[in-house]
Formats: sequence, structure tokens, C-alpha cells
Amino acid sequence: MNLEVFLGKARFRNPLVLASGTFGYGLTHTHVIDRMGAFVTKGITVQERVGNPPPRIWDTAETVINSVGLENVGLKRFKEETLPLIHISTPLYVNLAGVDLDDFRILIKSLRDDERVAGFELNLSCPNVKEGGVALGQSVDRVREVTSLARSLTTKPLWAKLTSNFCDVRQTSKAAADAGADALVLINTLNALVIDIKGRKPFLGAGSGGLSGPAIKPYVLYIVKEVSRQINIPVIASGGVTSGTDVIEYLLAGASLVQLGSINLVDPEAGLRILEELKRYFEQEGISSPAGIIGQLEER
Amino acid sequence: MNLEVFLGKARFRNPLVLASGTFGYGLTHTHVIDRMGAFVTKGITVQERVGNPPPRIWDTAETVINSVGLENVGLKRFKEETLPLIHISTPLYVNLAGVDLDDFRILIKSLRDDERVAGFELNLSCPNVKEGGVALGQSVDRVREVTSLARSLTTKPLWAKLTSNFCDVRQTSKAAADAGADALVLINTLNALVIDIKGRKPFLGAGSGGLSGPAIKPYVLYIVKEVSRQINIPVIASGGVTSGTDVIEYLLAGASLVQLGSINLVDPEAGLRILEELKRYFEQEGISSPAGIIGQLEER
Amino acid sequence: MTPASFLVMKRHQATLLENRRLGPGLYSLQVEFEDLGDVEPGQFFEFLTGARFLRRAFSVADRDAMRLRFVLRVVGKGTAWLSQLTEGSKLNLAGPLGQGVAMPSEGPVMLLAGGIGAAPLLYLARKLNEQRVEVDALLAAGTKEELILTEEFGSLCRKVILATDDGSCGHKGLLTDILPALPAINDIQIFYACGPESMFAALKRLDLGKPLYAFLESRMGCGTGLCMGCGVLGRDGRYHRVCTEGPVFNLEEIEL
Amino acid sequence: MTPASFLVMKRHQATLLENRRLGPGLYSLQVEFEDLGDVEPGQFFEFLTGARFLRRAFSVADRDAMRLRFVLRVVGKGTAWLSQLTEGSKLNLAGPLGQGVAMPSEGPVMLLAGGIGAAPLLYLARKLNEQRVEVDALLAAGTKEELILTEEFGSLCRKVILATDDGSCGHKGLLTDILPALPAINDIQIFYACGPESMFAALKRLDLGKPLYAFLESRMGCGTGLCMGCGVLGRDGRYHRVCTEGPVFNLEEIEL
Ligand SMILES: Cc1cc2nc3c(=O)[nH]c(=O)nc-3n(C[C@H](O)[C@H](O)[C@H](O)COP(=O)(O)OP(=O)(O)OC[C@H]3O[C@@H](n4cnc5c(N)ncnc54)[C@H](O)[C@@H]3O)c2cc1C
Ligand SMILES: Cc1cc2nc3c(=O)[nH]c(=O)nc-3n(C[C@H](O)[C@H](O)[C@H](O)COP(=O)(O)OP(=O)(O)OC[C@H]3O[C@@H](n4cnc5c(N)ncnc54)[C@H](O)[C@@H]3O)c2cc1C
Ligand SMILES: Cc1cc2nc3c(=O)[nH]c(=O)nc-3n(C[C@H](O)[C@H](O)[C@H](O)COP(=O)(O)O)c2cc1C
Ligand SMILES: Cc1cc2nc3c(=O)[nH]c(=O)nc-3n(C[C@H](O)[C@H](O)[C@H](O)COP(=O)(O)O)c2cc1C
Ligand code: FES
Ligand code: FES
Repeated sequence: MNLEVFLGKARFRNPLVLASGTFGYGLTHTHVIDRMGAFVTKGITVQERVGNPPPRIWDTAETVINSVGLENVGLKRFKEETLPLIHISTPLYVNLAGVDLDDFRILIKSLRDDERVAGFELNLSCPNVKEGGVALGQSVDRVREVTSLARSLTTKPLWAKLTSNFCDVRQTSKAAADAGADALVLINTLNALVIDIKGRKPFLGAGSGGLSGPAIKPYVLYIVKEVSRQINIPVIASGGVTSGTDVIEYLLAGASLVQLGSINLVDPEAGLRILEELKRYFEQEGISSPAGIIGQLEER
Repeated sequence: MNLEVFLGKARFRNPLVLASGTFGYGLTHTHVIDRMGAFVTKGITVQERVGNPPPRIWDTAETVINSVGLENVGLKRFKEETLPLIHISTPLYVNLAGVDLDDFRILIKSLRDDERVAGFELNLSCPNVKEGGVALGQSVDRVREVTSLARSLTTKPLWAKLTSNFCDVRQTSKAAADAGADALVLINTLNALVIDIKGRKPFLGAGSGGLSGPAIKPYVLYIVKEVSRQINIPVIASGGVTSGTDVIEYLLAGASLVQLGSINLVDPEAGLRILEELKRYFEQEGISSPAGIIGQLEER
Repeated sequence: MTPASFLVMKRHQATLLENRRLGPGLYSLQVEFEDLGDVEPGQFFEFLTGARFLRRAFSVADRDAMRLRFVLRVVGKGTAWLSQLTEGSKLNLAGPLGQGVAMPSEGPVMLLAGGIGAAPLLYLARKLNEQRVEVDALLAAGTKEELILTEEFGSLCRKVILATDDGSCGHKGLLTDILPALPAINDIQIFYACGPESMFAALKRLDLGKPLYAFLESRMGCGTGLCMGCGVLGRDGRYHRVCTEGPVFNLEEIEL
Repeated sequence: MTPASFLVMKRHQATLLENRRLGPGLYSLQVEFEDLGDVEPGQFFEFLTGARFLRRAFSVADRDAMRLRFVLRVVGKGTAWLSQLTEGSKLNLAGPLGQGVAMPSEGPVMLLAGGIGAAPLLYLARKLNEQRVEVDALLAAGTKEELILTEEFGSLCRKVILATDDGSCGHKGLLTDILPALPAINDIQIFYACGPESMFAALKRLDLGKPLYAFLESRMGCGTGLCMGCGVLGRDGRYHRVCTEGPVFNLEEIEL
């Protein structure tokens, strides 16, 4: 059995990707990272960010709401201090969280020639920062501009990570594809508000956060199916995966790779379990490679 | 204590509304309906609809996904057979599910003079029918047109029930408000796909469905807060309410009325329990009326 | 539409007295109620579980004073959750829901059970027995281990015929393979059947020439007629609510 | 960043031996492990619950061979779920997580516990006792019923001082009202405190002139340093991860 997936020339040993923000910078748990298809770093900004005031986490039985607010070491320290410490055998994608074109230009120019960096995930969708982030990703024009710029600056794989908040993600997907993205990542967290009724104020220190976890899976699955049928670049799914079954659902719906996010918080070795579940399914069903099921969902 | 809410001249004895599609036509459980602020019928279409093929329901621990597909008796039978059987003391809102302007014209003209009908909820958002529904509600222009037409046909209260699927609900909210809606209902179910991996086909007979239930509450709460701060007509919240606490959260976020949907499926008397919880909170906190807390969420 | 008692959902806080494994993934639950009115064969209760948002429907399989018996098969998260409950647990239940089955004016009748379908038919056998209507039962399942409630049927029926797909007990073959050749079949006035959809489809093709009442399942939303979630397609081209118009239908009146 | 053992989450399938109510909403859980290495005071375990997606963190309150004791206060859905577990239940746990507290080179030391804050300090008292460091404890709570673990501290400490907000037991007043006037306080070399945020803020204002280590809580995501969800603001203007850089911090180094 061969779980390899190719997106263009980029090879992934299996369809599992550790999602941005849920696995740090790749400095720990490398025994997990080294078994995955790819690893995406926490979002990196040009300047170091201390992040949002606590509390930053809320959850229900099937969701997580976070407002970490892109706390990260910033481009300089990432390049000088963090990157040299990352020792993984899995393609390293850097999640770039820019506010405007200048930011993305600086980020890509600084990192594009580092051979440890396999590619970039353009974060056009973080709901946890006031500027940039989700606001960028809601505008078809901004998505096109940022992706075009990024494309003009690097030949490395470029993933555009999009949002469905307050916009038509089918349109932004098309814009990113037209502007030269190699793949779409669908989707970042949903805007979410948790209220402390005693204090009559938002529970999270930042006011609001981003919703993820198993409850959003049916919603994201629908989006992945719709977009992957309309847009002819690969789709990478991100939303609510906790099991091998979920991965297969996303592959059937049309995703080529599948990200694991919130589940890593419950169990940083979840990726290993999910990989085993995936293998067992492929074995049982006599499927020889992911290509055999990607997009194979029948219509009703 | 007085739980009354007024939207313009329309009076509601309390902020609780039984949501469309989760309480039938109001023919049973009238002891519950009569204690609520308002009752909304199942969506009514011009022609009778048999609805979608089964299965029509899926659920997880915190969500429901339905694809009933607007099964309903149709305008003629609703008016002639069903309406005369409805004996409730609570304002009756008819959920109108049109595909185009003609449909809405026919529906409103036929029902507007019936004194049993207190007002209309324009269903611009059903994800479970191929034509109309959600597609209408995704277009700012269609929302404006339908709402304007409806406004020109009746002076009865008009609620525009909107979707956040593949659109910017802040824009459609503005369009509905500008076109004369008396209130916005936010939001209808989210598009959702459930996959049967054995059969490699969608689990629901209709292919996909609409996601509701407690897991979507933080998402809808965020939308309600954003829209109610930007648009100056009342907002009616719909999404994931299961307790008095949830109702208070929506009131704080800016909703004037709050709908109960999926929870009615678990317990058709949930409205009575939630009403008691709401009263207890008002008592404990010494709040004399909903007006005292609507929109009173502090910023962070 | 006339208001009927089963349309208003009566909720109970009941106690699990016994949770016994009957076979692979098969469990028998004895539940004690504080307050319980009439319960007719065919009616069901809806259980709240900690694993799913909506209630889960289970037919009444037997009754003894204030105790009801349910028999369940683990197929997903809700049933798995219920199967793990320990004795003494409190249960949040609603019911009885649905319409009781039309009782026959005269016998003999035959009960046709496929797998877990034996559950509601046992309670029907009990009631028929009380009314001195003669009753035969044909109980079929995949394997011997999956054949359940055979002793209970034995004590209530004139004749009990067993069948398994693999021949590990009783006749070998599907229920509908065995049924036509049974000598007992000729004097049967009414059939009552419960089993998987494929069994009903095959029964329809057999065309037994006598009324056949089918105990249907369906994924339910509310269980009380409010949501139109549970529709089964009728011969009239309309969907009928399994929860309130059923769960028992004349096989002739439904499309499969 | 040097790899440390607590950074790789070790998962356990453990057994609940005892679940005992200590007071209003307060429970003591004895858990038996199959395999358990060193556990230091200040370290915590994360429990999976059926009510919330993420794990819930609880400090080790005591140890006896392969058994750990946890003491929990019900504040929400996860703790309510745990409080209802019956003996014999299987628990999915991860740990030990976080860094153990810096042990003092010499005593006497004083433990300052507000409410449920007594839990991790008990295990520290045990370890100090083993190392023959003299230890006093000031245990405060809202009411007499909420004062927990007093006997256990009694058997390990030189002196145990009790206080309640309402005066129903021991001194009347907040921990920080009583502390400055205590005669014992003068020779204390190090303080260890665990309690609500307001207590830490008041302790900071008291300025005891000796090192004070604060056992902090925070809403956590991963518990293993991956998500930046648990930050506490440091004097350096940066957020420090309670899960891996803590949960114990020198009170001087954090902003409250
Ligand atoms: C009136 C009535 C009476 C009934 N009486 C009984 C009875 O007496 N005894 C009894 O055992 N049952 C009975 N049932 C059936 C019972 O209600 C169902 O088995 C139960 O609701 C299943 O719940 P669950 O949460 O375990 O399954 P779920 O987890 O909701 O799964 C439901 C079904 O979907 C399948 N499934 C799960 N996940 C997927 C997926 N990803 N893709 C495709 N399929 C999937 C499962 O295998 C299962 O068949 C009755 C039903 C009705 C309507
Ligand atoms: C390192 C560490 C060690 C710990 N050790 C212990 C210990 O030994 N013993 C112990 O009892 N606890 C301990 N805790 C705290 C414990 O982890 C929490 O109490 C627990 O996680 C709460 O989970 P829950 O699901 O019960 O609460 P949740 O339901 O998640 O609620 C969490 C908090 O939010 C509040 N809340 C709930 N809903 C709302 C709302 N709508 N608006 C505003 N507030 C709301 C609750 O009252 C509660 O205070 C420790 C924490 C840490 C980080
Ligand atoms: C704690 C946390 C932090 C996150 N940080 C980032 C981030 O820095 N950049 C980003 O693009 N996405 C971030 N995400 C989003 C995830 O990468 C993922 O897209 C999302 O959580 C949905 O997937 P899931 O349901 O599997 O978690 C974060 C999510 C969580 C829960
Ligand atoms: C079974 C079911 C049927 C529904 N039918 C309709 C409908 O006919 N018209 C409509 O506008 N909304 C319909 N809805 C949407 C609800 O009215 C409500 O807006 C939505 O479920 C979100 O609220 P909730 O999370 O409280 O359920 C339906 C929802 C469910 C669960
Ligand atoms: S389950 Fe809701 S109408 Fe039958
Ligand atoms: S809880 Fe995730 S970094 Fe501390």
C-alpha cells in the first residue's frame, strides 16, 4: 500500500498534515511529525506578537474556540533562532500571517531561499487579529493580490488558507487559484463569541475567537465538496478531523490532503492513530492509493 | 417582572419564539405554544411539497443535520385545511418559502388578510431545496427585491430570515433592512454534508442538509452581535439555544427575540423549561425587562 | 388530525434495573418506571443518551407491572452509550410514542422477526397470548448467537420456527426463503413483521395474500410529529411520519 | 528549549478506586495506575471527560505507590462529569505534565492555600516532610465545609492554621488578612501559594520579603506547549505557558 500524494511536484508521504497553530514550531513530538505528510508552523508575522490576553481557550463537547491571536516569535527570531532548531524529515510549510502586501513580501523574501522551508501557507483567514487576517481573506481582490504577489516571489508551493466568514469562499477560492496558488486550504476557524453572562462581557480575553473541532466537520465537508468540484487546483481540508473515517470522508469529498488541528490538543499523538486507521481502511477496502478515492463521492 | 418585548407595534409576551420547521403547524403542544412569545410555522410553499427522500436526519452530540426539504401541505391546503385548525393565543408567523418573486407575491397576497396570521418570516435561506431558498438569500439584490416586494404587499410584520452560507450576511442584512424588513432572523442552518464511507455516498437522501444545534451557537452569537451593531432594525437570533443562559447570551449580544429550534426535537416542552430559567435569571439579577439587557454586552 | 395521547411527549426519570448481554452487540435492558400508563405493542420510547443530541427510539419488548424491557443492538454511538450503562443508572426517557398496532379480531397470526426485529414482536406475542389469539413465530437471524428471545417466544407461541443465514441454528436461509414452504402458513390470518428493509422488500415480493403489518424504523428527529424528519414513502406518493402515523404500517401502503 | 520528559504526553488508562465527597462540590478521587514514574509536586494530569472536547487539568494532591489522589471542585461541565464517576470507572489520563516546583534548600517553609488550592500543596507538604524540611500551612476557605484536607496537612506539618471568610472555623477573614499577623511568619524562608487570582494579587501587595512560588491555573488547550493557549503575562511583557513553563511561577515574575 502506498499512501503518497503528489501536488504537482511536491510529494507527501501520506495525506495527513499537522495544522498551523496546533503543533507549535515543530520542536517537540518530532516522532509524530516525521510520520505525517507535512507539517505547518504556527502563523509567523513580520514583528513578534505577544498574542491576545487570556483566557484564550474555550470548548464544548465537540468544539474548541481559541483566541491565541497569533502569538509568535516574529520573522527574525523564527529565522534565526527557531528554524535552526527544527529537525524534521517531513516537508515544513510556514504559515505566513501578513496584514498587507508588504508583510507578505517581507515574509516570503526572507524565507524563500531557506532550503528547510518546503513551501508556504498564506494565512488569509485568521479571525484572531484585528488587522489583516480574516479581513484580507474576505475580499476577492485582496486574495487575488496577495496570492499573485506571493506567486511572483517564489516558485515554492503556495497554499492559500481561506475563510468562509462573511464571504463567498467559492469566489475567493477561484481568485486564489487564478492568481497561481498551488492549493487551497479550506477552512480556517469560524468567527465565534462566548459570553460570560455574569460579567456581561465576552469570556475570551480578546473578545471573540475562532471555532474549530468535530462539530464543524459537516460544514467544512460541504465546502470542500463544492469548491473542489468548481476549482481545478487541489484542495486541502481543515476542519474537525478526529479519526481515519473523517480523513476518508474528506478524500471522498475531494480533498487531496487533510489537516489535523484541534485533535492535536487532546492528544499530540493523534496523528499516529489516525494514520493507522487510514491504513487499515485502505487495506480492508483494497485501495492501493489515495488517488483511488479522492473525489469519488457519488451524487445522490 | 415583565418579559414583554415590542418590535414596533408588535407585542410578544416574552422573547421566546418557536422556530420554523421544529414545531409543525402549531396543531399539537398548544400548551407550550401559548406560553411563548411567538410561533413560526413550517415553511409554506406555493405548491404542496412531498419533501426529500429519507434519511432526513443525522446528529452528533451537539448538532443536528436535517434535509426535510420543506415537506409541507402547500399554500392552498395550509389556508383551507390547516389554518382553521390552529388554535393558539400566541402570534402566528408564517414562514414563506418562495423560489422567486412570483411565489412570494402569491403567498403573501393569499395570507395577508387572514387575521390569524400575525406576520411573515421570509425564508431566504433554506439549504434544503435546489431552487430558491439559500440561493435567493446569498444575493444582496435578490434579498432586496423580495423584501421590497413583500413590504409593498403587506403592512404586517415582516421578518427576513437569512443565511450565512457563501455570502456576507452583513450585506444581505443591510439589504433586507433597507428594503423595509421589520426584523432580521439570523440565521438559518449551515450547509452540511455527511458521508457514508461504506457506500461512498452522502448519508442523507437529499445529498446534503442543514446544520443546527448547540455547536453553532458561538458562531451565530458572533453574527448576531456584529449585525445588530451595524443594522438598526431588531435582530431575532436562531442557533443552538438549549437553555435560559443561551437566551440571555443572545439578548446581551443584541437580539430582541430568540428562536428555539433543534431543542424542540429533544423535548417539545423545552420552551417551558427555558422560560422558567429565563424568569429565574431576571429575578436573581433584578432585571425588570428584556430591554434592560438587550445589546448590553460590554466590549473587551 | 385528532389529538392523541402519544402526541404529547411524556418524559420519565426511570431506573435501569438490569443490563444483560444477549449476544454480539445485543443487550436487554430492564427499566423501572415510577409512573406508567397503558403501553401498546408497537409503541416505542425515546432514550436520551450522552453521545448524541437527539433521542434514540426503542420499541417496548415486554412489560411486567411498572417495568419495561427493551432489547437493543449496538449500531452507532447512541446505542453504544446505552449498552455501557450500569445497573442503577438513571435514564431520561420519553414515551410511549407512536400508535399501537391494530390487534387482530381473530387468529392464528404469525410473527416474522429478522434479527433485532424480534423485540417489538415479543410484546405483541404477550398481548396476543393474553387475548387468547393463537400465534406462531418465525425468528430469523444471521447466526445462532444473534437469535434472541427464543425462550420467551416459546412460552407464548403455539409454534416457534427458527432460521439462520448460516444454518448454525434451525433452518438455513433467509426468513423469506423459508416462509413460503412452512406448512403452518396456510391458516394464518394476519402477519406482523419486523426486520431490516431488505426483508420487507422481499416480503412484498412474496405476496402472502393476507394482511401484513410492518414495524418500521427510520431516522427520527422529534418522535412526536413536529419535524417531518421520519418520513416513509407511501403508495400515495406522500411521506408518512413513522413516529406518529406509525411505526406500524400495512405493508401494502408503503413503497420500499 | 531542551526536550523535557513532561513535553511528551504520556497517556494512561487508569482505574478510579474511590470517589469521595469532601464538601460542597468538592471531591477526592483515588486513581490507580498500571505504570507510573516519578511525579513531582506541582505537576498535573489531564483528564478526558465525556462533557468537553479538551482535557481537564488537575494537580497531583498525593501519592501512594501506584495510586494518585486528585481533589477537584465542580465549576463546570467537565468537573461535574468527573464528580459523577463511580468506582471502578476507567479513566483516560495524560501526565505527569508541567514542571515540578523548585524544592527549597532549607526551611521552614509555609504553604498558603485558598480553597481548592490546598490540593497541590498537600503533595508538596508530603515531599517536604520526606526531606525533613519544616513546613507550616495556612489553609483558608469560604466556610468550614469548604476547608479540606486539614487532617492530612495536620499529620505532615509543624503547624496548621485555619481560616474561613465567615469565621465558621479558625480565624475569621481572608488568608491575606490573617497572614501578616501570624507570629510564625518571621522565620519562613519560602512561601508556596495556591488559590484564586484575587489571592495572588493580594499576596503581591503584601510583599512578604521572601520568595513566593505561585501555583497557577489557566484555561488550557493542549497542556504540552503546542498551542500557546495557556499564557500568563510575565513581567517581561510576554506570555508564558502555564503548561510547560509552569504551572508554578515565582510571583515576582508574573503580572496579575
Ligand atoms: C420506532 C423505532 C423503534 C425502534 N426499536 C428498536 C429496538 O427495539 N431495538 C433496537 O436495537 N433498535 C431499535 N430502533 C433503531 C434504533 O433507534 C437505532 O438503531 C438507533 O437510533 C441508532 O442510534 P445510534 O446513535 O447507535 O446510531 P448512529 O451513530 O446515529 O448511527 C445510525 C446508523 O447509521 C450508521 N452510521 C453511522 N455512521 C455512519 C456513517 N458515517 N455513514 C453511514 N452510516 C453510518 C450506523 O451504522 C447506524 O446504522 C428503533 C427505531 C425506531 C424508529
Ligand atoms: C495546572 C492546573 C492544575 C489544576 N488543578 C486543579 C485541581 O487540583 N483541582 C481542581 O478542582 N481544579 C484544578 N484546576 C482547574 C481545573 O482544571 C478547572 O476547574 C477545570 O478545567 C474546569 O473544567 P469544567 O469543564 O468543569 O469547567 P467549564 O465548564 O469549562 O467552565 C470553566 C470555568 O468557566 C466558568 N464558566 C462556565 N460557563 C461560563 C460562561 N458561560 N460564562 C462565564 N464563565 C463560565 C465556570 O464557572 C468555570 O469557572 C487546575 C488547572 C490547572 C491549569
Ligand atoms: C489553538 C489554535 C491555534 C490556531 N492557530 C492558527 C494559526 O496560527 N494559523 C492558522 O492558519 N490557523 C490556526 N488555527 C486553525 C487551525 O490550523 C485549523 O485550520 C482549524 O482549527 C480547523 O481545524 P480543526 O477543526 O481540525 O481544528 C488554529 C487553531 C487552533 C485550535
Ligand atoms: C428539522 C428542521 C426543520 C427545519 N425547517 C425549517 C423551515 O421549514 N424553514 C426555516 O426557515 N427554517 C427551518 N429550520 C431551521 C430552524 O428554524 C432554525 O433556524 C435552525 O435550526 C437553527 O436553530 P437551532 O440551532 O435552534 O435549531 C429547520 C430546522 C430543523 C432542525
Ligand atoms: S420524527 Fe419528527 S415528525 Fe417524526
Ligand atoms: S495549553 Fe497549549 S501551550 Fe499550554
